[in-house]
Amino acid sequence: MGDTILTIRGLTVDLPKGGDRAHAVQDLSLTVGAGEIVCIVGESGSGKSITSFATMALLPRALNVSSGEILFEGQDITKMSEAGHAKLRGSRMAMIFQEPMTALNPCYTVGDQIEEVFQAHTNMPKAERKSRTLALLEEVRMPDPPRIYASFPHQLSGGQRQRIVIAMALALNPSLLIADEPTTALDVTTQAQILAMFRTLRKTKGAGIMLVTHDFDVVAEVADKVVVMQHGCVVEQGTAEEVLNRPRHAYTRQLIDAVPGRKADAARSENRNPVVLAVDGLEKIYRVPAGFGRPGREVHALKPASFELRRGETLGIVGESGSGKSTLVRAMLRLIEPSAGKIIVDGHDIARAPYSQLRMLRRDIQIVFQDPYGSLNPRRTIGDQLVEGPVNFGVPRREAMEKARELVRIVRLDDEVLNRYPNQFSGGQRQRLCIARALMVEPKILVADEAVSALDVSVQKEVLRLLAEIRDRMGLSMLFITHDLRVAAQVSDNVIVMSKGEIVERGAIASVFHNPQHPYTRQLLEAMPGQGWEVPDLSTLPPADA
Amino acid sequence: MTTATLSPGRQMLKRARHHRGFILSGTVLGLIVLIAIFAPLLAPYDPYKQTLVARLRPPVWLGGTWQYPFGTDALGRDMLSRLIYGARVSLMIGLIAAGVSAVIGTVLGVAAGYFGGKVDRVVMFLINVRLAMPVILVALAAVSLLGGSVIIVTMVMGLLLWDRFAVVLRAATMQVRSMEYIAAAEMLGARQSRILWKDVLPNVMSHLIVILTLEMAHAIILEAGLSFLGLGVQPPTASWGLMISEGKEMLLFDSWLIMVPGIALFVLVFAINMFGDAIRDVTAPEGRN
Amino acid sequence: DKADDTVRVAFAKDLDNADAYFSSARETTIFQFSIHDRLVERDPETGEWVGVLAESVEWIDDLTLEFKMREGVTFHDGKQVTADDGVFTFNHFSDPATGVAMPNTVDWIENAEKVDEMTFRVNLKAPNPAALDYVASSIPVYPAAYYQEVGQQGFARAPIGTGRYRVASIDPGRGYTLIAYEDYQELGPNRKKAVIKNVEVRSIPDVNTQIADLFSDAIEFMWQVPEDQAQRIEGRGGYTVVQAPTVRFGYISMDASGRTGFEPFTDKRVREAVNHAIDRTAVRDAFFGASSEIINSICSPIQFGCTQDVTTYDYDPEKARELLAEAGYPDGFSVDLYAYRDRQAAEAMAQMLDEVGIKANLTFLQYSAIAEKVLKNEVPMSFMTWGSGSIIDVSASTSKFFDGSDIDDVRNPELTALLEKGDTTIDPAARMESYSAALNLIADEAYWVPLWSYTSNYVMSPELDYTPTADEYVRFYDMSWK
Amino acid sequence: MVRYLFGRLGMAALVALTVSIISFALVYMSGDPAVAIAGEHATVDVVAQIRAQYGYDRPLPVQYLDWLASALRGDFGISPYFKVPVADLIVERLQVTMTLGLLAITFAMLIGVPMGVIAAMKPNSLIDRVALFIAVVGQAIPSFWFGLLLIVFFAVNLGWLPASGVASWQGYVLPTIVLGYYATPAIMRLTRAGMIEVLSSDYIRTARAKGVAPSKILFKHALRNAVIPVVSLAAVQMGFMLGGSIVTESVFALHGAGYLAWQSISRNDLPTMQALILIFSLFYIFFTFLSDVLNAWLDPRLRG
Ligand SMILES: Nc1ncnc2c1ncn2[C@@H]1O[C@H](COP(=O)(O)OP(=O)(O)OP(=O)(O)O)[C@@H](O)[C@H]1O
Ligand SMILES: Nc1ncnc2c1ncn2[C@@H]1O[C@H](COP(=O)(O)OP(=O)(O)OP(=O)(O)O)[C@@H](O)[C@H]1O
Ligand SMILES: [Mg+2]
Ligand SMILES: [Mg+2]
Repeated sequence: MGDTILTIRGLTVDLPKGGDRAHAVQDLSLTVGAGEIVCIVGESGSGKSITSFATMALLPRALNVSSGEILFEGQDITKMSEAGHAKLRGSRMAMIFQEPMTALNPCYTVGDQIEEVFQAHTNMPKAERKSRTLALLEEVRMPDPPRIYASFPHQLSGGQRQRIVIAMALALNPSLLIADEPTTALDVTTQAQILAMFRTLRKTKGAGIMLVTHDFDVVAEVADKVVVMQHGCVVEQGTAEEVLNRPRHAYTRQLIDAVPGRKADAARSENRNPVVLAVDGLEKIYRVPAGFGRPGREVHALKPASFELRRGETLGIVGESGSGKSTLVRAMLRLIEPSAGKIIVDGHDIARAPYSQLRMLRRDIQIVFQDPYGSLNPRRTIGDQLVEGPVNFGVPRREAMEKARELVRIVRLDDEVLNRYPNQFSGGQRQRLCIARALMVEPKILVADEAVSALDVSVQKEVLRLLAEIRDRMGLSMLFITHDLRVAAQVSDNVIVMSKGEIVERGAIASVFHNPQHPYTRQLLEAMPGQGWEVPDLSTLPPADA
Repeated sequence: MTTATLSPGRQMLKRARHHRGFILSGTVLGLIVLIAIFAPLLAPYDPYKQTLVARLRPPVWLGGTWQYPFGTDALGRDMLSRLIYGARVSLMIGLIAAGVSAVIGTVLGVAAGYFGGKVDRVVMFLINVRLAMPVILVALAAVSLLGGSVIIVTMVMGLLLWDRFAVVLRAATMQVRSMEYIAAAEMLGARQSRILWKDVLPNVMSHLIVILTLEMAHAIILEAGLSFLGLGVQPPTASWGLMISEGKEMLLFDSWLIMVPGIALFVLVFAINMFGDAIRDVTAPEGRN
Repeated sequence: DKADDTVRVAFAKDLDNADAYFSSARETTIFQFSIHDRLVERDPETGEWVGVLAESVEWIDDLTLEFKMREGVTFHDGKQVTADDGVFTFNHFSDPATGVAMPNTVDWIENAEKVDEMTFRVNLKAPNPAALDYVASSIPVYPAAYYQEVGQQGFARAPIGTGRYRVASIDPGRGYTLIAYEDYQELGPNRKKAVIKNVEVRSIPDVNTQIADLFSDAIEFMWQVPEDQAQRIEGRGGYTVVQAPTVRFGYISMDASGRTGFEPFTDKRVREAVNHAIDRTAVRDAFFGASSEIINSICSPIQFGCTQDVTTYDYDPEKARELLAEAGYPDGFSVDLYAYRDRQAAEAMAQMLDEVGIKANLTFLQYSAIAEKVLKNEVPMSFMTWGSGSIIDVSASTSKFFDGSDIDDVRNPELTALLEKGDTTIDPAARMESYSAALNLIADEAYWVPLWSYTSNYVMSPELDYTPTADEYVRFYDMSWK
Repeated sequence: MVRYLFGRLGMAALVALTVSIISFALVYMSGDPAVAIAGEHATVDVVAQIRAQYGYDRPLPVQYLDWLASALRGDFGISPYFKVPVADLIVERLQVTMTLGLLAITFAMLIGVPMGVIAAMKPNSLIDRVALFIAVVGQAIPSFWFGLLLIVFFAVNLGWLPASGVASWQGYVLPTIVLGYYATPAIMRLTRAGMIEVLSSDYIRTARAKGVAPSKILFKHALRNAVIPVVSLAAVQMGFMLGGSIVTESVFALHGAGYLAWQSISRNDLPTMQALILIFSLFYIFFTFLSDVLNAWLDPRLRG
């Protein structure tokens, strides 16, 4: 594996007073060798990003390294001047960030922004800078480099932008590349390409790569070494093989245990219950008005879609970002006006219902949204928001409150929470409250639009279990929207695969996943990282460390 | 962690109690409001009582006597009493004008932000028209055509200062509109009026209050400007702006005549502005800058 | 300043129109006096009429005036002045179709006719003793050919005359500059060349700015300085502060005829009450300085025919209240009091009225706006001043108010007749008698409230020498350096 | 880009048209314009004659269209007070006001933007607090009061600058400060807010990670993005300034369009008033349009 490029020893980064804890990172030590990919995993807030920023000397102003050293090629980063940092950054060490959409300056062409690296670190003539830049674009497999060179960031897709950032990072063959969740915002297919790029990089350039992620599949796909963090501390590190298959620390085990199994629970019998929801030819065309900015155009966000949902059935809808999943759901609930089609619930067509009737029809069909922070009104108490539905449908407030208490208990919270405000809850708790709120009006159908995507894996697992339990207990039908195939596999009976606004494949979960028909589905499944890794059966392992 | 956090209201209170600007400006404003309310009790003289033989008496710090601590004006009226009563007029004009603007601007802004589409385009158009009209000029013209009673001056300003409310509340409402709790409320069968009242308005309230303070300050300054040009509140009503205007005749010689109301006006407007900033810090610390 | 022989003058108002016939503003008349010669002027000592542009003037009969023009006088463009110019001027501007700004200054003219190359006659419609006063103040002779060529607007942009100064530039709204006319001929006793070469007039609306400019040596001359400020400037030392009497006087009008539909003032007792309610001396002392005179008649004491020997009403609020009660207003009443200047005096008087029970709602408007309201019968009471166009004859003041026309507040035919008799009689003694009768009638009936005559404060830099006149016209050509 | 600007242009035209209707209507609210023009000594006949002469006896829409048609040709009628064409009057006075407006906005930008940048570089530091304090103070001082104080200090006490008029360039100094300072706080605050946001944005982090020099980050990457909303604000402020110059011009005796506006209002000079309201609006519309163009140049996303 060659020489050690980066050695972090006893790194502690203080948090400002009043933070969640005293140190963002505490007594952290790790090494990255040449040609080695080190993955840092851990739940949100565990200090992964802070570690990478500290290494780049890009820590936010409020945070300071209070002790420890960061040796990069023998020099201690923490003792260097700002000018010294600037000299290293971009040439010897480079970094890729999570958010490709905002990582590039909107005012300059991407060519210009890549060239800046050469400008800052070499005195190449302009012509050479340009040819080197074009070569780089080629290297990160951009189509038509001269065109891309002259493009502005907003003219590129997320995946393309992320590749521009990678091109910048690779421009001067750095010996260390730090990537902080570089693929989280991208869909699986793009993610697969970028991960592949990292692997090539390690091989051809011999660079050391520090990859921050919370996705164990990604770890399984590329990592040589794994560092597991919790609350700012390293709880376990070792080779990928060891950590993934024989985790020793309890926390690592908890994380791995929460990764949904790849196999569908095959056992569910075929559903013969009556149809509760029938969607027929539902379609949505957005008209982006002309004038401001672009010419007027139409976005066919949802091409005619038809499906049925039976009582007690869970229908998964999967597809990558932008494939029209949310559009489908929102049009179905008439949160946006559908352009065409029918939505039959209980013999009534939601698509044509007048507004007054629509209110009544919506009783039967409720939704839980993706963002646990945005779906509760911060200025109203939980109780007030829970009784909103029943009160609107004419139930006396007292009675509704009674019911709210009961439901809060069902989602395993204390009924004292009714007097509190949303900001007093964590994301997972909020999501449970949203579920409770949706159930208050006793719907027949529950729609969950990416209801668990924003949650940490362990919390995600809990919420999924709760949903399944409630579904079975109340005899609900469920529409479960997600881009995570593993999650879909875990909860659904049947699944619909969407691509570019179109349903490309449907069927029972097991048959779709094991025998995909449509090329897109196949592509999607193949792009899933960590194919070679199965979540180990943790119960067979020796007892965990503390 | 969950039980330790406070409700939004309490959090605000806590932040307010630790916010120096809030306490300072709040105290100053509170004092001025109290002075305005209890003017009849506090003023040593009738503010309209002229004593022609006691004209232009200097204030105590310029060699005057304690009989007229802030001196007298060109009609021999006690400056202190006029200042105290003037607080009433200036505050009232500011409050009502800003209030009227707030109602207009909020209705337009919230409607535009919430309903979008055509409504939004119409409101944007109205905002543009309003911005294109020079405020001072139109206010002057209107006051000169309609006369300068306190009510007219206030209403004219009220009808002219709504643009910022509309712009800010439109943006804020748009943001709130896209929040999922609005969709959730729709799904729970809430009527639009209820959503606007219960979900939208409370969440744009902090913006509303901040703009309200800014526009109140703006209205007070604008009224002073109109008075200065001779087309604001008509004498003998004592607004601070009018007092400056009356005193400007003697600016070069008896400068306290404009310094006293000028400083009062400055302190008031300064306190209101600072209070607005403080409210923003307290209600929406993330929106600072 | 003295070094570049330029006197810089601040006026509060700007030159609204450089064509004197189309403006009633004093600033325009001052401008007119600078660039035009008057035909005749009254000798301040003897009161006799002396020719300036005219060599002589003569009453042929009660209805005919003959002017003989001087030889060798040229307009600023070098052209000779002839009788033709005079004939054109009188005929053109007395034609109602021309629509001059102050019709009363020319409406007595029937027509003008040429006698010979340098002589012309003016025919009157009726005998008019004040005719020459109008000629002197408001009828400058215009260059006929030039005026007809460039038209009214062209003339207003680039006016020429025969006066001591010619126009160097006019910057509408901002001011103008004058240069002494090199070819000005000193013929006759009243034709003296201007002393100071350049005059720069700037309009600076704010008196403080004017004073600031004075103190920073940016101007040498300002006038109409309020009393308070004038006193302070004088107290500062160095500057010359002159208080000169003026023809202007102040009065409170009341609608004694009920033409506005406002009842109370039709009762004489109410009008008396108002007269008793106002402490004129106190207001005068506070705002105008002791040299301004309390008047008893609705005219300026300087004016011919303005007797002060009439019934007077002393300050007696108690009596005022009694009179009001007698008239059936024990609790007083409320009235709109219009005013356009001297805000502080107006407020002081409003308060005095208030004390006897008359709630006066003071409404401040521009002069023209009040005039418009007067015309529309909307002004029951006003505090106004009148400058008589600086004509020192009662026919220019009292006679204008009570002429029985739309704007007459009194509409007493007897009064109108008395005044008209005075206006059209030539014999001074007989005129005096009619005016005296009229003014006594006004005072006895307490129609209006005569207040005070105004003085005007002139402030000059130490090096400037100028003696202001009572007619409130600033004569730049009389200015000199010390 | 062309399309974007066309859209803006359409909006601008519509706004201008509406403003023209409003300024036309405003004058008719005041009652009979003929009486106002006829002036002090007019009789009923004269008023009637003027009414006919100026066409005030025709139906309002006809009058409006007629007025608009002449206005488009640059003919706003004759000022009853000045007795000269309104257009001549305004053109002459606009020079002063435009000069003053441009100077003032330049002043405000030159003070406000650097102050905002400095404050943003160290948020909550002493410099930042001082800058914010100055901004709040600036917003709280009535401009006429400030103007008067400046005159007393600089013209009277020190004698450095003229108290009035614009005979020389020095005459513009104090009015520029008075007019400009009012826009400064807003520009400063917006610059500061923009800079703080931009400086904490991902692309600045990217630039730092590339090793770009700090000064270049500030000026090339941050300022351009932060200044985009400031440009729009400056345009709006410029529009306000033309109106605000009414006060400033009357304090400093500058005979620009602002003072003319005040004169025309207090003298009931309706055609001038009408024309000025319209012209000030058009300037505002023009400046916002200009800022749209400028922004489209600064921000490629707007070019579409
Ligand atoms: N600028 C900052 N100021 C104060 N605290 C911060 C700042 N940035 C991060 N923190 C705190 O430091 C801790 C570690 O944050 P860090 O961003 O490293 O987490 P992470 O592991 O990257 O999480 P995620 O997976 O959500 O990105 C958290 O408690 C966070 O609240
Ligand atoms: N208001 C809108 N106007 C125009 N286009 C829109 C609008 N909303 C969504 N779209 C487009 O419609 C398409 C489908 O969007 P949708 O939100 O349904 O995707 P999604 O599958 O839910 O994606 P994600 O996984 O990111 O939530 C996208 O291409 C999106 O850009
Ligand atoms: Mg992170
Ligand atoms: Mg979605």
